[in-house]
Amino acid sequence: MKSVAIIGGGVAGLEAAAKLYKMGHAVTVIEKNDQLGGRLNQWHALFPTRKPSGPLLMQLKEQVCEGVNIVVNAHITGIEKNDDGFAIKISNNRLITANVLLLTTGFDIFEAERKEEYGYGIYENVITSVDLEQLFKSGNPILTAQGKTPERVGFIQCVGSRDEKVGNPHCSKVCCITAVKQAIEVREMLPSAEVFLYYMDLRMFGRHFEELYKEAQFKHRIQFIRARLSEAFENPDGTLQIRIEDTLLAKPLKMNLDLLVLMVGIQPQKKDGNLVDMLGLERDSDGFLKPEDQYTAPFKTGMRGLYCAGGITGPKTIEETLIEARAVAAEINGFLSRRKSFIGHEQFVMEL
Amino acid sequence: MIDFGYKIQTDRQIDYDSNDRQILEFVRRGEPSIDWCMSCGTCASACTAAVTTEYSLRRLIILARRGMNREIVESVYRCRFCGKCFNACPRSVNTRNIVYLMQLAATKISNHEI
Amino acid sequence: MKFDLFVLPFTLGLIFLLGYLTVKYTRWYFRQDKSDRQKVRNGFLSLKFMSALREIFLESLLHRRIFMKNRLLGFMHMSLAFGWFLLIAIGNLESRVYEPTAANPPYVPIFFKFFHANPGTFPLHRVFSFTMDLLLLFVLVGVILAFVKRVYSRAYGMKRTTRLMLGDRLALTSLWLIFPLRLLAESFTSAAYGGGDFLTGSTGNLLGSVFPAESFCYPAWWAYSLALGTFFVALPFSRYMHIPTEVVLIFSRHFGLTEKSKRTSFTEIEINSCSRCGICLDTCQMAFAGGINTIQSAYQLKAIRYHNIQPGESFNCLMCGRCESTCPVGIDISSIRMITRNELNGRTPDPSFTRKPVSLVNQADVIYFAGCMTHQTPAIKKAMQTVFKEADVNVWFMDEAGGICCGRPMMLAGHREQADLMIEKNRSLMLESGAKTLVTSCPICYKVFAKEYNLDIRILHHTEYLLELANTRKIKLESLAGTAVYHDPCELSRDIRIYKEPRMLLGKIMKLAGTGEFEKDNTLCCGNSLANFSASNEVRLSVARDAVEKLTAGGAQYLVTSCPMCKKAFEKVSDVPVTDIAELVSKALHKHQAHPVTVVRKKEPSVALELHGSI
Amino acid sequence: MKLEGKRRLWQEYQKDIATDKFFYVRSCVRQNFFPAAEQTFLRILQQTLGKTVYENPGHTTCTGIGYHCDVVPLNTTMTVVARQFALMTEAGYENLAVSCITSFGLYTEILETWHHFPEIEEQTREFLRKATGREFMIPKNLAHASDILYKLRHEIAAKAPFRLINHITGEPLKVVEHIGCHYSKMFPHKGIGGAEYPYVLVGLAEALGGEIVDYPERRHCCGFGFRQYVVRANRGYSLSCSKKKFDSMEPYKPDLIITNCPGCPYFLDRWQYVVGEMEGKTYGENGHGIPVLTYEELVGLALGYDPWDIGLQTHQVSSEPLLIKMGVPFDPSKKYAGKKGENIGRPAKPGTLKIDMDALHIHESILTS
Repeated sequence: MKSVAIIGGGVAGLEAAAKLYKMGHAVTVIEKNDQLGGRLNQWHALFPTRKPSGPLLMQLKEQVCEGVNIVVNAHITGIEKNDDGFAIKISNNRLITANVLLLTTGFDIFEAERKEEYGYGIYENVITSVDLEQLFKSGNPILTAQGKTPERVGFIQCVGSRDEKVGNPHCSKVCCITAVKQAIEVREMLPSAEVFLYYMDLRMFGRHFEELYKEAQFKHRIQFIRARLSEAFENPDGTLQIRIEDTLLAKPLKMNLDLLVLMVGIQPQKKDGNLVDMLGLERDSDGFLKPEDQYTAPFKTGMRGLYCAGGITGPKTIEETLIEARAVAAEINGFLSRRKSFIGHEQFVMEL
Repeated sequence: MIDFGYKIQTDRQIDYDSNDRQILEFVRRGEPSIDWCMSCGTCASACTAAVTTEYSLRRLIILARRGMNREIVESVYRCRFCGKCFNACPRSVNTRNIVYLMQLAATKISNHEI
Repeated sequence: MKFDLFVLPFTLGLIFLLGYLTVKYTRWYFRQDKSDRQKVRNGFLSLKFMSALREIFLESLLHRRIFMKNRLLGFMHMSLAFGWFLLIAIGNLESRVYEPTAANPPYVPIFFKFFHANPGTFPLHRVFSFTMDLLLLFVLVGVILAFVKRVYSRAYGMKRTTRLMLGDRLALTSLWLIFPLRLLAESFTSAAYGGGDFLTGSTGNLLGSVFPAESFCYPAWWAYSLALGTFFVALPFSRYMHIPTEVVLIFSRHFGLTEKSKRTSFTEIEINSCSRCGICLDTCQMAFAGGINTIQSAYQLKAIRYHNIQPGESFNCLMCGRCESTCPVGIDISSIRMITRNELNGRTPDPSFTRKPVSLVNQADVIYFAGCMTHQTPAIKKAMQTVFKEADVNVWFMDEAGGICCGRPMMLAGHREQADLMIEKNRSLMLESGAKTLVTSCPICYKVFAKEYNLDIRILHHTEYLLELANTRKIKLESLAGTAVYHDPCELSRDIRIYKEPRMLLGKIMKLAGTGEFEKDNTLCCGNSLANFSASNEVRLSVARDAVEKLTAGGAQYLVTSCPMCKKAFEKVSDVPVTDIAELVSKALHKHQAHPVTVVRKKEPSVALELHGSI
Repeated sequence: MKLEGKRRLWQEYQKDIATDKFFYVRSCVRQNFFPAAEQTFLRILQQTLGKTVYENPGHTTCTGIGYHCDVVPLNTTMTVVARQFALMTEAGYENLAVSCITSFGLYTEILETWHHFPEIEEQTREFLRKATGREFMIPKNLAHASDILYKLRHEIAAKAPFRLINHITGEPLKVVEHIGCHYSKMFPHKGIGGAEYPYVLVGLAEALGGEIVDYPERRHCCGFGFRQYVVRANRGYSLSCSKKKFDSMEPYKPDLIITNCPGCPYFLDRWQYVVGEMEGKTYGENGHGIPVLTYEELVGLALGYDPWDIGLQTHQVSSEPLLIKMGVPFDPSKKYAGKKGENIGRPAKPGTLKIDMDALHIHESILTS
């Protein structure tokens, strides 16, 4: 039996693990947190269908609950490449060996505090899209810091995306549609509130995205303003004054909001302990892992037997991530069946 | 000439081909980052001058791209050079140098130097 | 009267030089306005004249300031300037003593040995020839040092040296030739006719043993005279114009002349006083951190002098003032740069902003002017508001909804007239409020308030104001853990020199770490300077990176500054948290309570608030 | 421009046009603007082509001007139109031939309205009954007069001694066609060739040997737009629209402009004079303007009618340069002579636009032939 180790138990990792297991390989999923599911755990509902994320998360977890080795709370201390594959050292002195290593470590969320002028962490009523999603998940009502029901909520796009000043020149791809989805959800929870969405470009590229955008306009009366926020002010009552240019009218505009939601972007993992640097892999100009070839070898990393999928190579929707996971499983399967020389492993998690 | 009591109105249409893009070309030579602008408007929303006068750098850059030089000269001197736009720009456009060079271009055009 | 044809190149050169300088300086004198001419006239009759003479001796001859910056360089300048001066002075004395009654045109002492090859009858002749030889040697050492500097400036610890122009090359070559040729002429004369001392005598003996000294003697004197003549003719068109002009500059400065907002004769004097010694090149951050080597003061002054100023270069300066503080001649470079920028622009101001009321004036004790930039660093603004509340100050937040800008950036853009309009507008609003104190968080605003606003109310940067509140017990500060390194923003340093207050204030809160050499007058610019228009973001980032590296080399836990621009610049590149001094003060106020946000959170545990903690 | 693309459009937008037995309704303003044009239409159909055309002296305005100036309510308009239909029904005709583009557009609009809202038609019948006691039938065929000349274009061409060809060089004349806005912009399927590239005048001109020029502002309105022209203060706007068209067509050096609307030929003709007086600018050759003809005048010329009989002397821009190119003989001395040879008066000479014959190189042969 050939073995595959998958680092990262999120959407990509779990889907790839299930498929590889079905193809007859020994699979180990190594997850740094105490539970599987990755970013999906933070999410309440999916775009553009607005289906709850729970069932998908459940399905992803269920399909690996039998047969796939799961290692959680795993801090990787070192990875060695040898002729036979990889030896992965993790915390508690354990060693995992595998013929193939798949990286599905995902991405980081932009730290909104870094846009000081937007006031996250300084003003009381500035939250991020992740905060809002968790609030939806908690089932609690939306309240301002003063405990009031907000009458005006604004969504600011491109916080930490398309912004060279914070080192993220790329588009995070999913925030436009996420903002539309969240704006609709806010309107549904607060039918009397006004909801504004401030955008540079609305990138409704996916299937049914445009329809959701139109629905937000005519059904939910969400107001779209083409603008990018320069700075927010806090009023004495804790509400916020934002200052923008209404670019379609070429006039500066100020307005008060009770709650400001920052659509935080997706950025490459760069903190200490990230595997891209640990393995000495090449990063692209946007900082994400550079695949061998964007078209012909999107899952290869330039190191034999080392594959990647999902958010590690750039912002992706869940749909795209799932497709990548299936595709990378097929590719790994092909690779393993061509490599007869590999020694199979029965027991590939060792206590050192 | 007869006064008919009404006049021929000038076209509101931007006549792209009869406009020259001298200011754009001049600025571009000194400050290539003018081409990085994506018209997001962060500069104009941060702008100190825009609060009290009709002024928008985003618009100025578009005007330059369309060759509407007269309109540029009308408003480019309203900039205070405070530099907030430079801090705010997500594309690292060297905003103040663009304004400065637009002013310089305007002077040079009026002196027939370009 | 002694005369020979070969003295003509020297004599004609000297006449040309003196004529040129007389015309030039007279013109400068008369182009000054009445009050400046008055100052000059009064100056000659006052004690200022003596103090100027003293400085001329110390700086123009001894080059004391260069000596203090760089000993080798100082010695080089001193040996050339002071040595040559003594050669001329003692040479004159020598010829006077030798022939007290004869007419003594300038060429006689210069070519003394030609006319009096072996003045044996002269009682002190041994002393004089020894002294003159010694001085010649002194100068020759200077020439050798200058030659080494030109070829290998690193020997002087200089990474950069100025580039030469044609006039400079001619003057430089003739200058370097003067003293070796004098040596040759005097040595050949000594070999042929005797009379040489330890240097010329022994060189003469050596040369005389190889060459026919008598026939080489006369051409050598010709060559010496030609070198002198060439140097004198080339001098006004070269950097060596600084030699006479620096003297004029020292007098003018002592007589009370300064730079104004427009170009004056004083500007011309300053421009012509730059020797392009190159000391400014290495202090410039745009050079050592930004990799830009065309905009430094020596080059700018040269470009202005030869009417070759490029806007792209003029506007590519951080105006941090580092070069100015190291300039051995003390040229007011910042003012000259501002004047140049004004000259490069040509348009009447646009007063459209005055048509709309900017803000309603509130009657208050204290005006708080955050400054444009502070609106992009809300943490500073919020900290100040917290402090004002804590100290219960009757304050008017003048630019709460955005002001019309203090005017300094407009001045830096070379629109002085427009800036004046803005200053006047702000000024009238400030006076109307009846406040006694003006506090700003922005050093850029502070500088223009202090220098241009002419307000009879106290103007304080928040570093000063917060210290005052702490000292008068209006606010109570607790100390915070950690060590901090304080960065002096350019606009508060050098010219303004607010050094003590921030350090005393910070000292009340945190342990202060040293910044090594890069503090106070030698502080570094953050790279985000508003004075610079041309520099790309990359250049600015590399200036910032370099500065942060130097500032945090000591391993402080916080990089503290007191300028929103510096904070913005450093934040992007620093691994160490960057904070404004006001933020720390605000934190220190609440040491025993939790952060204000947290307080509310405890009272009302609403979900939206808990979210802050979760991220 | 790809001709196939235009042909595809032309094929798509076709309609039935009757070929005989017309009930003709005149235009209000054309009788003032170019009084001979409608007369010429009747002459062509009745005398030259031998068709039956009936006119009822009792017919009135369709109220189109009032309707588009927002002073006549729609119900009134529909009742007045219903009365025209009643006159036709009473006379036993089924094919309505409309002289005016706005009337044509209005009839079309009303018929479409009734088609989709039969209750409104019923209401109108009720109004008409109450007001006049008349009944009416919906016309079997509704056509603009230019549609009819288009339909009969080959018949006309076969009989025409003159063609839109420069008789000296043999080159086709360059024709700018301008279609009235109300012809097909509201109901593209009711116009020959649709709204973007109407074929009605193109077909007519091509049948007579002319070459149509496409210019960028071809689709721009002439500027008549009732609200604009009627208010004097807005007239500059109207003028500017025409000027935009002139500036755009000028580089193509058109030999003539043909139109099928009451207002367009009038404005395209008169504004050339006004532009000349305001800016000293003329658009034709040698300081002349570009001659502007109605579709009837064009066909009349081709059929060899005397230029002064079809009313070309009432045009501001002199049509002589065109006549010379086509080889149409004319007598300059009779230009301002009435039927009995009396002097009908002539307009004052414009300051800029040339109308005098001296500037023309007139071939003796043309004048005498």
